[in-house]
Amino acid sequence: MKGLFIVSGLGILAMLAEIFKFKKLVYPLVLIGLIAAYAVNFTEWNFDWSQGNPYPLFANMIRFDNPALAFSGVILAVAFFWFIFANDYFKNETNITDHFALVLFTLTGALMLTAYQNMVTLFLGIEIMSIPLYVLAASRKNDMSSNEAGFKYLIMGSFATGFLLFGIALVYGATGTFDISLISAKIAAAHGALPIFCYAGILLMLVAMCFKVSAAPFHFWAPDVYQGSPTVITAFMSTIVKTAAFAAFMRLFLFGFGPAHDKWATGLSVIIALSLVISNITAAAQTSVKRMLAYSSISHAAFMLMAILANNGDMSVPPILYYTFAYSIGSITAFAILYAISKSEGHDGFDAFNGLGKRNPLIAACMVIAMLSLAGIPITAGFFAKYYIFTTLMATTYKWLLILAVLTSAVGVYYYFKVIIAMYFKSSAKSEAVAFDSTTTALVVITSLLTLAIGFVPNFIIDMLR
Amino acid sequence: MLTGLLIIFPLIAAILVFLTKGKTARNAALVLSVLEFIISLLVFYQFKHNPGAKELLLNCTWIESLGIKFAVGIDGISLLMVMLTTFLVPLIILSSYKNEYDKPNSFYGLILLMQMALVGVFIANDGFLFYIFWELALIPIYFICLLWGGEDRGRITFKFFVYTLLGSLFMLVGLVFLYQHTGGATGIKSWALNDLYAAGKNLSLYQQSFVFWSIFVAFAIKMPIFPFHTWQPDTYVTAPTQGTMLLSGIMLKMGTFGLIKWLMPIVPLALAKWGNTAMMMSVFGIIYASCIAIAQKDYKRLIAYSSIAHVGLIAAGILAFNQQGLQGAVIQMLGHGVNVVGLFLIADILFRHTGTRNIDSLGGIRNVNPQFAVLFLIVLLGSVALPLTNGFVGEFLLISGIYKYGAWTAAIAGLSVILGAVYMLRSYQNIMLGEVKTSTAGFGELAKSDKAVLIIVCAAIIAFGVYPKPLNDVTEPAVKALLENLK
Amino acid sequence: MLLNIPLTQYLFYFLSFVALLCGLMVVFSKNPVHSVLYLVLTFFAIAGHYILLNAQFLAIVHIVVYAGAIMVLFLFVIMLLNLNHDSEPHKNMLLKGAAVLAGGLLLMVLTGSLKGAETLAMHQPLNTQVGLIKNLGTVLFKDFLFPFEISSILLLGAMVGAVMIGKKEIK
Amino acid sequence: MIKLIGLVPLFPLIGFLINGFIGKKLSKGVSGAIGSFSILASFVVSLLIFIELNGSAQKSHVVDLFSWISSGNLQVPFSFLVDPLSALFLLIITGIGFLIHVYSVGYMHEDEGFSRFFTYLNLFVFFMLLLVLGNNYLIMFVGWEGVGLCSYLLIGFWFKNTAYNNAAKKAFVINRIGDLGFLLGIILIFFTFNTISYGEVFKLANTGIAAQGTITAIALLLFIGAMGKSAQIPLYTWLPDAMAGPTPVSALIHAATMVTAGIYMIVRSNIFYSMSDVASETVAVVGAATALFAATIGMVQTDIKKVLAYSTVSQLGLMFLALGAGAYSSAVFHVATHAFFKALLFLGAGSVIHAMGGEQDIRKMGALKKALPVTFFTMAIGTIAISGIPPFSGFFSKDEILAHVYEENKLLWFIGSVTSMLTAFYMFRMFYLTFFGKFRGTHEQEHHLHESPKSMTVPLIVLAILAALGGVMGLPEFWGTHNWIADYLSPLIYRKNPSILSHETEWVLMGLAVAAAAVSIYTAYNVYRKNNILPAAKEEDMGGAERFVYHKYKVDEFYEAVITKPLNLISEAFYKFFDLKIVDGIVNGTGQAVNWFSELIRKLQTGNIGFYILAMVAGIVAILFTSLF
Amino acid sequence: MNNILLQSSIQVIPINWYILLSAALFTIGALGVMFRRNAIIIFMCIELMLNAVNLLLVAFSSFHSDAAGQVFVFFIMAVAAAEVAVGLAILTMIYRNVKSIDIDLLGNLKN
Repeated sequence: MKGLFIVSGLGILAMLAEIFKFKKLVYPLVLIGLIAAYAVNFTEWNFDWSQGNPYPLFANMIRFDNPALAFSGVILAVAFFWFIFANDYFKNETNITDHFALVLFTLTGALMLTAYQNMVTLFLGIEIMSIPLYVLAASRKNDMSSNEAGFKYLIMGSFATGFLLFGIALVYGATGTFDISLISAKIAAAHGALPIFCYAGILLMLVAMCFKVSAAPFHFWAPDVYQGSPTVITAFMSTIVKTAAFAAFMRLFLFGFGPAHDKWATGLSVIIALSLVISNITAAAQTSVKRMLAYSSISHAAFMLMAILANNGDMSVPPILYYTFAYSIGSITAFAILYAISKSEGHDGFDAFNGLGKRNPLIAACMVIAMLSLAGIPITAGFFAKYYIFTTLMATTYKWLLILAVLTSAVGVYYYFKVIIAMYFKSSAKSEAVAFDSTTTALVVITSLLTLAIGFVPNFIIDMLR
Repeated sequence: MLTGLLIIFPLIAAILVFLTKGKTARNAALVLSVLEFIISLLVFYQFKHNPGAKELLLNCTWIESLGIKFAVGIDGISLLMVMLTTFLVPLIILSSYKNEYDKPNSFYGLILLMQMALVGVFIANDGFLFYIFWELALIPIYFICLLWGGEDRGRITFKFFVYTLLGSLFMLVGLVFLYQHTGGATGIKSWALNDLYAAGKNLSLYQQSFVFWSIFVAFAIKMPIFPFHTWQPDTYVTAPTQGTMLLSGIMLKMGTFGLIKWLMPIVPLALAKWGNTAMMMSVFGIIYASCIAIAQKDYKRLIAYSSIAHVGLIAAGILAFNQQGLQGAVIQMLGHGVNVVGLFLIADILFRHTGTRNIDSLGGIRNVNPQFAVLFLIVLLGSVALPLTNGFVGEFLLISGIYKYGAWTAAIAGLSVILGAVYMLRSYQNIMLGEVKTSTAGFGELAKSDKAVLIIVCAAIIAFGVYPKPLNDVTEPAVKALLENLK
Repeated sequence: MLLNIPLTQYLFYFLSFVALLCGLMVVFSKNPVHSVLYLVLTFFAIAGHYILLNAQFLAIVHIVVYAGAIMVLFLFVIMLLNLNHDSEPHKNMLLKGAAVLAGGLLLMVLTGSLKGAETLAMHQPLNTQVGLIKNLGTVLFKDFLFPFEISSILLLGAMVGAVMIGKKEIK
Repeated sequence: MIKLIGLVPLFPLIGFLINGFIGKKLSKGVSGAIGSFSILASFVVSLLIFIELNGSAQKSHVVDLFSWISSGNLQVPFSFLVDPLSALFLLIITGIGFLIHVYSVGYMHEDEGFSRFFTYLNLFVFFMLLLVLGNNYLIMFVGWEGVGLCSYLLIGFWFKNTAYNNAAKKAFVINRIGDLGFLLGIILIFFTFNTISYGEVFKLANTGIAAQGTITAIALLLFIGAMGKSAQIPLYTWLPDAMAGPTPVSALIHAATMVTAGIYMIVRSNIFYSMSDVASETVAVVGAATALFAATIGMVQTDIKKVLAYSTVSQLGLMFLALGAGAYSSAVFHVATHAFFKALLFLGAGSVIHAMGGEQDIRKMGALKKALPVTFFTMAIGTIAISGIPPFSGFFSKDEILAHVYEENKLLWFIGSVTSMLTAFYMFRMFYLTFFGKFRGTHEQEHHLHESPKSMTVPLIVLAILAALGGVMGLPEFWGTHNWIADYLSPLIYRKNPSILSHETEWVLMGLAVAAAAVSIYTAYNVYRKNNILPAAKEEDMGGAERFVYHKYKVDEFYEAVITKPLNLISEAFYKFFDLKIVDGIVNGTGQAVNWFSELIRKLQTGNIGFYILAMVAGIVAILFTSLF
Repeated sequence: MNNILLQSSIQVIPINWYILLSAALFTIGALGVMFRRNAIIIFMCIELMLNAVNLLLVAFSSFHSDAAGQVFVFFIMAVAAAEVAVGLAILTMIYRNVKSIDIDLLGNLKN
């Protein structure tokens, strides 16, 4: 809770920086603030909500229980890495303070999404997160791609919001409340006897959430937006925003609509299957690494959705938590490298990576780790994430999805390895090393090591919520 | 603890080698791998004298909440596989002394890393750990092939990687399925080998069939047996010789080893139902690959196909699942490992000295280098399973085992004895005999390192052909235990 | 006969008709300015519904915010960009057909899901006071305090964003 | 002494190792001496063992060396068995082996691969000794394959010649076909009796615990092995080609010892054949067919070694005929006498070839009597012996066989008799063409004609004596004499058929055989000596039938067309079509399908917001519809 | 008259009709989004969709006699306003660049 306040406060502070002329200080302040938020976050760990209340409960609008704190932790940690990676971006942009503010507001929305307990907070969280993102996506004003990305994101996002709201309204109509725990209780008590429009509402919300996490067939915006947005923002979207969206999705469907599982599971399983197939297969044909990563994020979304599909209540949370973290740090590594490379080579195609194995061996090795992790090869974090999802899903009746997941993973290896092959197998006309500043190098090395470390010793994260 | 050391030491060695520069890398790698061999000898000694010793077991918690442990242990079969690995890796490193690789530190480091993974696969007692090592073995070899391989390596190694990865993903599905069914009464799920065994037996036929096929495919691809083999010849040809040796000498055994220890005892019902199909695949593969080997011109490719034939026999022996079949399989795995390293080294020597591997353009090398001819002949005899070479003991037990399963199956599998002689002798004749050709006139003397490796290989071939008893003694209790387990 | 039916019902039908018709006109009128005006009409119709539903305060806010602010913003942009002529090229017919089809299906599915709504029991006794300003205020500042406060961040974000985007790039 | 049986194979092994490792550095004399004396040492030990065995009451001694293979109840100790059969074979192998080694010192003197030759030869003797000494089938199999290997090495001894290499390869591969049968037989024995040690197996078999079918199967599988090693139809084609090796090799391996391994094996396993009529009849029929078939081919061959090779095949067929008729000791008897005279003949032929400077075509020889007196004399003895003229050794052994066959089956007896007639004819044909008439070679050859050195002639003389007198081992019992070899081997023969022939019949049969041989010899004399008719010099001059026989009934061509070519075709088809196109095609096709599909799906991402939203609505409708209704 | 007006419509109109009406309005909005190429009209259609939701919420709010539904509508309005502000800002920016607000011209990012 305090973390949320700190982050939103930071956002406002960043805005003020313009006026009070301490622009230079904003960056360090933000980093410190994030660390503080992170630290504060965990002081609330294991807080007993039934007992006395040092914080205002806000009528059960928002509740930073353990899963929420864990996801907040992931978001804050990744945000910290992201800010380090994005330092170059913040140096170059003209409207630094605005950017800072927008990013931090988005972050606020993301944190809300991890902890909401009410449809209002869900809705507001999504919008607080999304609206600044629309702007950020479009933030390169003279770049048509960026404009287009922002615009597409906005239109489709608002359209999806419409469905979300319609769904909320229907559910509200059927249950008479916006509180998700009350909704859950009502659904459970009704034993399927609620009016059908209630389930229609749930499904509409499912669709809207699937849109937010970019699952097929509601994924169309993602590749375009990811590609058009500035790389740094793409990284932000594919890590923090995605994590938050999943936290929200999970909270809503596991803790809210869990009792109506039979109504939405079939639809979700189809969505997962479609996402797996479409994302992996389309990614295989990409020539741009950035766009490939966009498609890959769809396939990762499908994996995380599997845990939700399993509907194991609390047991479904750790897999998603782990997955989001593993995926986020892997993506941060990949995007950080991609950012530097595309800046130096002038494009983000696979050929931009040619010969990197010789030119920047260390960076190339980190990229390999990131790719292996995204592809789900042991002992990287990505493997354990997938494994954990597998075990979760294996207990359900949706085993056929696993087979599909396995088959499409093999396709997935194809496009991740295209990068590796380009780095080590193809030769580049240039032989000098691509310039990487020391912060990026350090970040990339740290995230790579982290990828290996949590892949090898995943205990900490998975046992967090026990 | 010793077993832990077996795994950790190559890792440390790999890191050390990564840190070296230039030619010291290979010397360091050689010394370190020999040290690892010595460690494995210690393990062997321990095992012989006190098989239940604590030193041989390691059981640390790893991911406790998911029932995953870092559990390793040694039985007769895994001991031999470990010995094979630790024995072959120094040879493989030594055999590379005449090849100039750039970035030798990475090259040798990757080999040692691979050694770690291989040893891990062989001694893992925990399903998850097994899978991790299984996959881990794939990465170094992929890079060895990709970075130091020959023509068209990008495409070929990629195919190899995806193919095997796909297989192992299916294996993961199968293993996870098993894992989900562990812990019947207590409800505490576990990855421990014995728990998986127990879980497997309680499954229905339908479930067992699912487990059987999902895991079998992974092993079948790794070995590889027909019809999952098409990645193999290309990969063997393209990979640098040391990579090929690792692949065929050791990595292939992961598949057969897995079949013995991680599949057959788990799914008795499915085995009864599907064993026939798998057996037919293996046996057909023997004939099929042997025939194809006859048609080969490229010597390396010829060995590649012959390896498919051999491994088909091993798989068939395992699938027969009886004392002779299993023991034969284990011994043949060792034999094949040693032989195939010898054969691939010979292919490499041929290529280095003459610039070609096409057997039709070679000939008459015996005139120029009779010593090489003799060493070659011994390796070749080992691979055609002449009695008193290591190949024979295994092959005899294998065919016996298969015979117990079905007489006609054994007869067909036994055809490999004949076809093997056909293609092996044909290649020997084309390469070594006849008049000297221009390509071979300047063949010259063997390098000291090559000669050393070949002599060691030949010595091993004969030694274990004449006196295989230690191997039999070590495997017998392990195999008996496995068979007991199935009852 | 007519008197048996309460006036409310007539009003409901009338307002619904207006709302739907104007809604359709928003979609189908060629000139964007007309669209805006139709939309305003729709909003008024909806406001009428609000009043019928005893949500008087909301009705006023609705008029103020939508018709008064948002629609003016729209008009402003249209005028600013000089778009007040029907120059919009048509979508290709296939896509149009598909759009109509999809829209129809959506409606069908949504109405189809109404089945069983009769079982829903109205809250008794009906409290006609919920829409009054006092009541709403209490709820808003008690239960909905947190969303209320946090929506400031939303508006702030939107403001910053709009300003940032709207600013001319300094080159 | 019997306990020291290990020494017997050890000496050749030592010889092999010395020659193999440092032979090149030794002088030819030393190298040859090591080779020869290692065999001599073995011979001496064998002789001592033989004597000791004869003296002792216990006729079978097992000497365990170490445990070789053990797997469950499959226990294969590396152990030796000394009994009358193995002792006799030891003597034959080491004795004749020694003589041939000595002979080779002279014969191979000019060859650059001198020490290599002795290396191989010693290795061969080692394996041959293992073969006969082993106490179980697997040890026999070790020797069995080992001698096959040595045969391969020695046939291809002159490895620069592609034809020789092909012959060597052919020999190895065909032997392997037999070996597979043998191996399966061993495995069947194991699974039937749970052991493969001779003593236990035979004891158990004798109690009749195994089904008749199993016994037959075992017997037939073992016989397949024998067919390969002992060159019986249909696996005989390698043996004539094996003449590519140096002549001493032909004498030792392809006449005296290795090729008789099949007979040894069947005699060893006689119980199975006695118990299965089907098996023994098969053996007899195959033997008879081979004997006749090879003899007819031998009639028209012009290469001196080929004549002898076909004669060997034919004689081996005769031995199998004997085995099939249950005359196990007679077969062994014939093995021994055949070893004497056939080794003699080959060595004599070698001497001739040596003198002729490598020429092997009898059409180019003639009148060598004068130039090579010792050779002529000894070969005359060999020829007479093989033709079955009393009192030379061949007469007794062959007659014994035919008498036993007569008892069993008259038709087979007739075939056997015809074969002996033909044998006498073609042997004398060869003999006359070689030593009589006019010299038909070049001047240069005539100039160089010389008798071979002592090292070659002495073995010839020794063998001639043996060939002449070897018959004493098995004098017919109806003469009232003692048939030593039958008695000697009787402990090994599990089921004996008492002879039912009357003495009169036996006399008649014997007389018929001798008469037939005499007629043949006379015919040969008439044609080749008196009228000096030469075989056609060129193929074109031969008659159609003769040419067909000269080409060995085109069996090789037949095999080529039926086995080799289809195998190569299948291989190519498997590789080029099935493997690359179909199996790999499916794998690559999957990849390509993914690519194709990928390009297709990619098109969905049109970039058009309208389309995206449409797709989204369509998705929503579909999901609502499927989930709710 | 007063008496009639005071009678809440929710008492005489079945809730189904409201849902139907909202659904119809919502669909009209969605149709507009799919149907038109003019970005501004698309925004308006989205507003129409949101209003349909608002109407539904208010209807349910009355139905349940629960103020929360109406409060929710305030938030939706706020969000709608914010969205429109940002949307129109982006739109003008695009217009500045391409001199058009035809969404079909935005198709550079694809495949």
